[in-house]
Amino acid sequence: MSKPVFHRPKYLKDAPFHYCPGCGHSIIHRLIAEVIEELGIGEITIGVPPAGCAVLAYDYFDVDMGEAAHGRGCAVATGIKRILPDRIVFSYQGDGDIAAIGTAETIHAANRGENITVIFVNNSCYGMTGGQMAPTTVLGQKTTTTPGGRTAPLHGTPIDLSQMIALARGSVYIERTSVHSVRHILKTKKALMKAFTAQMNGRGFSLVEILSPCPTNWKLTPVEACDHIEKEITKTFPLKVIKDEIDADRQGPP
Amino acid sequence: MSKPVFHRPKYLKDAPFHYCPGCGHSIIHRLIAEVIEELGIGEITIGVPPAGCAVLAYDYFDVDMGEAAHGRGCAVATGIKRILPDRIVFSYQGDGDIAAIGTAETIHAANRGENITVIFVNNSCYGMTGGQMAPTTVLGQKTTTTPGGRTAPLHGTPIDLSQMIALARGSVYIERTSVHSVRHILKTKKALMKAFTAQMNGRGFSLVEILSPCPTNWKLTPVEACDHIEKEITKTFPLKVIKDEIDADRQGPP
Amino acid sequence: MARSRNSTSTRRGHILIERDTCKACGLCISVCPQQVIGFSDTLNEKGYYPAEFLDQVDADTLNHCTGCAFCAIICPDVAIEVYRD
Amino acid sequence: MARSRNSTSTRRGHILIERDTCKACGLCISVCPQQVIGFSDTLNEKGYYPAEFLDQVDADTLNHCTGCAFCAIICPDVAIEVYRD
Amino acid sequence: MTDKVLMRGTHVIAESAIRSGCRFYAGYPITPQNELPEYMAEAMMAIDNATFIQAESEIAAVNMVLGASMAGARAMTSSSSPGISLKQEGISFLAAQELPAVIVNCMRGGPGLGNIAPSQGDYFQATRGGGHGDYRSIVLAPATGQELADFTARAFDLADRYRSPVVLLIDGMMGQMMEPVVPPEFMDEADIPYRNWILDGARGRPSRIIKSLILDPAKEEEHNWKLYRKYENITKELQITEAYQIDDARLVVMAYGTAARIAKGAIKRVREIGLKVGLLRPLTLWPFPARAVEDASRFVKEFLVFEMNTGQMVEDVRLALKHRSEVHFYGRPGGVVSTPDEIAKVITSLYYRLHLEEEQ
Amino acid sequence: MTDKVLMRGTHVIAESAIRSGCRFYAGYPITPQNELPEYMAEAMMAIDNATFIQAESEIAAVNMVLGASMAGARAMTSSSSPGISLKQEGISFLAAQELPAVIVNCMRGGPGLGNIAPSQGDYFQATRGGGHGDYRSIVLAPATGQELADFTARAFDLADRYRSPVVLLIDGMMGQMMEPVVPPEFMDEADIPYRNWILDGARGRPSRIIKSLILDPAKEEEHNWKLYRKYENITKELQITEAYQIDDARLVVMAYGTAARIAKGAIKRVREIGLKVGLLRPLTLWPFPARAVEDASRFVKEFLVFEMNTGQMVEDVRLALKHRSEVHFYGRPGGVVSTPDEIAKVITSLYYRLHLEEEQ
Amino acid sequence: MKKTIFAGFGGQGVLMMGYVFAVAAMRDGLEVTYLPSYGAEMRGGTANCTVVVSDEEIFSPVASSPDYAVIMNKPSLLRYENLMKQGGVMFLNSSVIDRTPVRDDLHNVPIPANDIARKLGLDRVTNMIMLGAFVAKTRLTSLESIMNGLQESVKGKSETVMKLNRKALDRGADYVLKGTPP
Amino acid sequence: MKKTIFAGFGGQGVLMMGYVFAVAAMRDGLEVTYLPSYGAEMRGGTANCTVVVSDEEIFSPVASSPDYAVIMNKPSLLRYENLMKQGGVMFLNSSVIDRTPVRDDLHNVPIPANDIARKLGLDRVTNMIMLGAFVAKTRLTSLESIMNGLQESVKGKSETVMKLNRKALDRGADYVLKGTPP
Ligand SMILES: Cc1ncc(C[n+]2csc(CCOP(=O)(O)OP(=O)(O)O)c2C)c(N)n1
Ligand SMILES: Cc1ncc(C[n+]2csc(CCOP(=O)(O)OP(=O)(O)O)c2C)c(N)n1
Ligand code: SF4
Ligand code: SF4
Ligand code: SF4
Ligand code: SF4
Ligand code: SF4
Ligand code: SF4
Ligand SMILES: [Mg+2]
Ligand SMILES: [Mg+2]
Repeated sequence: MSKPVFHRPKYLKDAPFHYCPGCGHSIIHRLIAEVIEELGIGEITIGVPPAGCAVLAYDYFDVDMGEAAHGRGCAVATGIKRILPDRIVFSYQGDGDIAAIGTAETIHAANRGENITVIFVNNSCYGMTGGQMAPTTVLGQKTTTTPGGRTAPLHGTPIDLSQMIALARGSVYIERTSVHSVRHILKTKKALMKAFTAQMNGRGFSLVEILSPCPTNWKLTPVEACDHIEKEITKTFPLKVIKDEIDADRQGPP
Repeated sequence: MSKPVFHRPKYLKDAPFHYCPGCGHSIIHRLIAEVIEELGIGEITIGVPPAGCAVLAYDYFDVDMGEAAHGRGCAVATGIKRILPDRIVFSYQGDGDIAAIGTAETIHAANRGENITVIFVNNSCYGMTGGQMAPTTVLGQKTTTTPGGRTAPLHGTPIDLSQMIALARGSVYIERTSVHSVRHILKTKKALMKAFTAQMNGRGFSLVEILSPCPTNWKLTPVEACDHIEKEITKTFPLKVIKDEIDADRQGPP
Repeated sequence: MARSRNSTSTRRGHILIERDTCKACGLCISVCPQQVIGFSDTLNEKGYYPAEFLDQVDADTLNHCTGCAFCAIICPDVAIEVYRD
Repeated sequence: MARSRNSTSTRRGHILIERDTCKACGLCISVCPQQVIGFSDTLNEKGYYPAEFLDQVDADTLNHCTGCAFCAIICPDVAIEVYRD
Repeated sequence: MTDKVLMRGTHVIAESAIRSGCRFYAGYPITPQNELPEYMAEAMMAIDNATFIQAESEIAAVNMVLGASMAGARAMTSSSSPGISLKQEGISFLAAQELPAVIVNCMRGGPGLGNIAPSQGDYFQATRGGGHGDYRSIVLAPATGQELADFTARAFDLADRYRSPVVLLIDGMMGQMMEPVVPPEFMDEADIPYRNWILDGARGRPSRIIKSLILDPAKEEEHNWKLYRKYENITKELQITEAYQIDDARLVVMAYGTAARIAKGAIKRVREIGLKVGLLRPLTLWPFPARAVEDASRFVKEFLVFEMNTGQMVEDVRLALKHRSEVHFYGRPGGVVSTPDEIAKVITSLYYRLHLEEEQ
Repeated sequence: MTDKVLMRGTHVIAESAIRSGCRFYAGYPITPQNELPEYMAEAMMAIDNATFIQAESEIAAVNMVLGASMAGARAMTSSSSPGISLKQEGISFLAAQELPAVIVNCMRGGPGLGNIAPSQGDYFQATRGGGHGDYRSIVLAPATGQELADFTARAFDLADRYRSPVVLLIDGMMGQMMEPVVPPEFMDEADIPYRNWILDGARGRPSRIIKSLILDPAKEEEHNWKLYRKYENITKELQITEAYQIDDARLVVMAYGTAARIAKGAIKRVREIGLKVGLLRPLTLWPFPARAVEDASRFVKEFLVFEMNTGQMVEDVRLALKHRSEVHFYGRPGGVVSTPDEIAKVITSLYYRLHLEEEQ
Repeated sequence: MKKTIFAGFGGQGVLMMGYVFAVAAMRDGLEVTYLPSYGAEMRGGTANCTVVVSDEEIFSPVASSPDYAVIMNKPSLLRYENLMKQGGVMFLNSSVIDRTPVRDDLHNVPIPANDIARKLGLDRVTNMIMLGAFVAKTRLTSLESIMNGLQESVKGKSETVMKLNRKALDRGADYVLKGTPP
Repeated sequence: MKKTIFAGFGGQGVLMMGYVFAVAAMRDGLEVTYLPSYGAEMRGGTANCTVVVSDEEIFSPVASSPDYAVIMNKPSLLRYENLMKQGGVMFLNSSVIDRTPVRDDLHNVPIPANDIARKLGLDRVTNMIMLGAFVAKTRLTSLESIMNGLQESVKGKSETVMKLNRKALDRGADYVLKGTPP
């Protein structure tokens, strides 16, 4: 008798994704839904989708979802969480959303130690608007606003927001993972588990940065895009636990 | 015959400061004016004052000055500098201005490596608006919006923006100094010299964070305020060169 | 369970691919350690040539599905269900 | 140069304080190694009791100004000029 | 009488908000409204489940309020002119997502950094929507301490009733001035009407979405007309004015807020010398009380609009009057506060000019 | 003919800006105007001393433009509705500091996140000042590819002439559509008028200050009236309209931008069946061409305003008409683009209703 | 005034078809507007553009009741059939469209474009085959103008590629004019 | 309707004076407005507030032509003298104001408040001395009301402090009524 070992998670609505073939957003959505299911928090979770390719995230997650303006996910999540401290609140943000226009909101939510979880999908470009340079675009990468490839003198260098957020004393858990291979997908899920659990335990601000393929704007096939993450993007954005103070005593001054 | 060993610097207009007795802004103004004079850049310098107690800085500096909206000093300075790359452009910003509302503009100007100099006056409160908590307010400090003293769980912890900016790859020189004693004032001047010189040599983004007494809002005498910096504030904001890559080779990827 | 004639090992699992959900990204194919997934040669409803499980009960594949679920884990469109036999 | 009668060392410098610019913050007083600055006991134009140089040519101070300029360096209101004699 | 307290305008708003069930405040310092967040900082600390956040910016503040509102709280933010400009995107989102919220604008002189003196330069921004798209905010213009109290309470009710942002449009003087005030009753939180749309976790119900992205133009149009019908409804239901001595008036002054107080003083003076002048004061700026203006125009042929700006509400007066009466304008922008005497002079000279023949 | 090129609207603006001496562009991606920064990214790279910056936000972009303008550059930014809301504080500063700048708003359906379809929901914001304080921006509303070219060039001239922000108000369709265009001539940079107010270092002259903080209300008032007089001047000098078949018209349609194109198509159709209908199209939205409207009202008693929103410009038409003619409104908000046929039907039914007796 | 909608799948060269036609018409001295579909939200969806050519001012560039449609795949047929003007003509890529239109007031011109293209050895010229057929039948411009338009739009393309394109245009034209089998 | 302006240096308790007076008047059943100067830009500058009391609705809380002024230092005298209503009364802290007003249509009431306060052993009650004098002379409220107002505004002040304040009020009143020397 066959035993199902992989099924569609409960908190993903039965709707086909609008994402491009091979898009990392889809994988990340599924992982979040799995984590919500496994932690049993589907009925107390409120999500905040971004303006970005994942703008329609509320069409997929079967939990309460409230839309934020571009970049303001952390501010909106802060408002929700403060009113409903016993609910689980996450914001889902692209790299443009979080590391450009939302820089201040994100850093300060982390600094306040808001007890929320942020999923930061780094696909090193503005996917939704057609592939412009993001603050995270790696050097040399061609985008529609860096037609000759990003160069440091002309466009600045890729920003490592997660490291900055790690300096914010209210952040407790920050990890950078990727979804370009099975192994990394599993690691990402673990990181998400850890982040949501930290929130459930009232530890403070957690963030998982996830490197995510955007085959369309990278002009690569999905398989090539995954390869590109492995070989190129991780050079600029190495995968690692950036901060883990989940178990630290955080009562006194830092 | 008496030899003058200390005179009013050339690029300070002959106007009395409107600052409170013992305010650090005044000292910092003078130091900047001295540096401008000593570097001989008074006729090619353009300054950008903040919204903050130093909003009237243009009444004191005898160089071209263009006002920015609260927090946007680095964006305005970027615009000026890109048009006039051979001029010297500095922005002068309070801790609220730069580390709260201006977080994104500052980090991204640093990240782009804008060849400008930022003077970041950290008096651990919003001086101009009457002494509210700033992102830099130290734990325990009483302000009008932390009447019981700042506590981490309620108000978050003091933010160390300079450290974050040091992570931005386009920044070349970042130092935190203070003006609470003669020795530190002299060190601050050296730091300012270094920052402006870096700009003159086209090295990129430089920033000097200066701890500055605000006797009025700290409700201390000027002398006590200086003492308070020495004994308390420097615990949270230790004085040091945070980053010095002025002489680093910055052509290739970081 | 019937096994294909000339395979050396046995099939320990199998997968179901929702043909019309698949967007032919090829990631499942790239990660299947047994190389028992390929592209179909007919279009699906969306207009893609979807992935197709090759190790059907009566198929003639060299390797066999182990039910490792790698394919499902990486499938962006949650088009694959995996079963251990 | 005339020196005060019972001082042990000589005055090597002196300062001028712009009385009406001073805001009586007291910082110069706190940093003067020779303790030759004090507060005036009459109000200035602004309404402060400004700082005042005690080591005048004919004053009777224990220590003497060295012209070190500490006072001027810390004076927020640029109210002090320093001279080496 | 004895339960009156002498309170600063900003404090009146803060205290009244709390009594009206406001449990979330986020703001950013800006003169002349700093005492509002300061009061909240202290007061909210004493209340269970109440939140005060000094946000990192006005933008963060308005978006926190948006989040709190989604989660079912009565929520408020406040600022002054430049800070309110920064909130425009957020206000457009509040309107689009039909989220209740109260926004206080304690106007100062502008544009740009301007100054911190009382002004009415943001009338257009408040009433026409400084943000993008077809939307409106309800705009209330109290003019006394007691009205600040009452209208703050009312603002929360209106926000809930219409699921709409409500702007309390005051100026630096209203914010700083103290007057005797009876604060509103403490509201029983149970009396806040049940909201069947909030996001609090999909327990025992289908999951909910609050959003404003509507990609299909036909559906977005539908949403726009839905909002429009709501706005029409509000326009019908919520036009508030105060009329002062207009029954026999041959000239009606129109002014709101601080300007209206001054105008009233001026009218009192000119009445003393026999001039038949009245005041029609809008307390709702949007919806603009066009009905009352139209009614007045039946018997008054001359209107004088007095604003602390270069002429903004005067457009609404013109629109309401449909050219049935003459409209004159007197304005003092930039934070200048006229005196009743000054306005009395303006009124008198206008009055005599208009009615010369008859007065002789 | 042969020098015509088929160009996308956003590209036309970008290319025309460069030819008009624009040497600084800062912007942030937002649909439907992304091709404008993309074009700039490529084109500016090829020009000496030209800067393209993809800013970290719309706010940063407008403030960079403000800096570049202070430093003497012809500078531009562009965005679409929500992004333009975020720029309101900056625009108020530009106006207050009297700095020239060109701001393109490629409007989309809203409020809130809305959609990316063509819309005209930001008319109030553009013409009334979505920012704080008493200020105005010049607002231009081209409707064809060629006008995009011509008005972009003109926008820079006007910005310089009046030291004022100029808004090019278009919509997603105008931005995306390609039409044959003759781009403006390359401007000789020497022809840009000398500016004696810029900040470029006080060499051989007294140092300069550009600011908008004016703490003294009396002086701020003076500044406000100074701006006001400038606005009055602009209102006198800069009212641009296109009139189409209005000479014998008994009904005049008023519409701008894309709506005006559609209205024109509709009028052509109804003219074929003998209806005397004309079009009066404002090309300047602020200053609103009140004179032309008033002139038309001498002989036309019925106006139909058609906008891609729930009714905004219609207020300006009413104000200009001073109730001399009847004003009707037809609107389609939310990104719906009407067809000429649809508008022809609206016109026809209105026309017959109004002129029934005479037509019989 | 004639409105044509070109519609198909993302990678089928639909926008190029419309653009080349628009340039050609412009060079013929006609008024012309070209309006592409836009918006990143339509990930992996259809692409379409509307070209209006006219000898007088064009008011609406929008595809309300187009006179012609060049339809490259089935979803596009479903989407645009209903919009067509009465009596309009639809050019259908019959290689991939297995369904016939339901409206009986339209003229349908089926072209097995993919098959013809494959014969030419290059799938990528499918769009040029359709365009050739379209131009030959509608005579809104000439194949020469199209070639000029092509030259103008894809500067720097090799001689060989241009020749192949010309061939494709001709094949498309021949197919509809002479019924030359693929 | 009576307008009073209280003006002086930052630390002289000027705002307190006005506030206590306003509370007292309110408790007397009068209409009242209190408008402080505000704005952080006036660092180290003057402080002032305007109190209007009236038995009918108050229109403008602004100090246009005040009836009374309580002036604590010289800069304030310079600033407000010109604003005064004709025939107005100015209460001058003659301990620090060495100059006499120039306008001859005003009544001046000099009170050596600092001196009296120093006699009481507390510089900080200077303002209460001025307030006592002001109330005694203008009779806009009573000293009892002022005490109640004081109680209400500075809750939790010790008995001793309140007594000292009362004393200060009385001394001020006595000075202007009976000419009691400091
Ligand atoms: C205020 C504002 N500015 C700009 C936009 C346009 N916009 C939508 S999504 C987006 C960025 C998308 O990039 P990212 O956040 O990296 O998400 P991705 O699509 O790559 O997942 C932008 C700029 C907007 N909606 N609102
Ligand atoms: C958009 C905007 N928000 C708020 C303000 C009000 N404001 C002026 S200065 C300031 C902060 C002052 O603090 P800081 O930057 O630390 O400077 P300081 O006065 O302490 O030197 C604020 C909030 C403003 N002018 N503009
Ligand atoms: S554009 Fe990139 S990020 Fe967006 S859906 Fe497509 S692949 Fe994913
Ligand atoms: S308030 Fe503080 S920072 Fe401001 S002038 Fe006074 S002492 Fe200086
Ligand atoms: S379960 Fe494993 S072996 Fe089976 S098809 Fe999937 S990847 Fe291949
Ligand atoms: S991974 Fe999923 S979507 Fe991609 S080819 Fe395999 S089944 Fe299809
Ligand atoms: S120069 Fe030195 S010794 Fe002389 S007064 Fe100043 S601090 Fe004292
Ligand atoms: S440091 Fe300057 S301002 Fe301070 S007391 Fe001395 S002289 Fe006066
Ligand atoms: Mg991205
Ligand atoms: Mg500060």
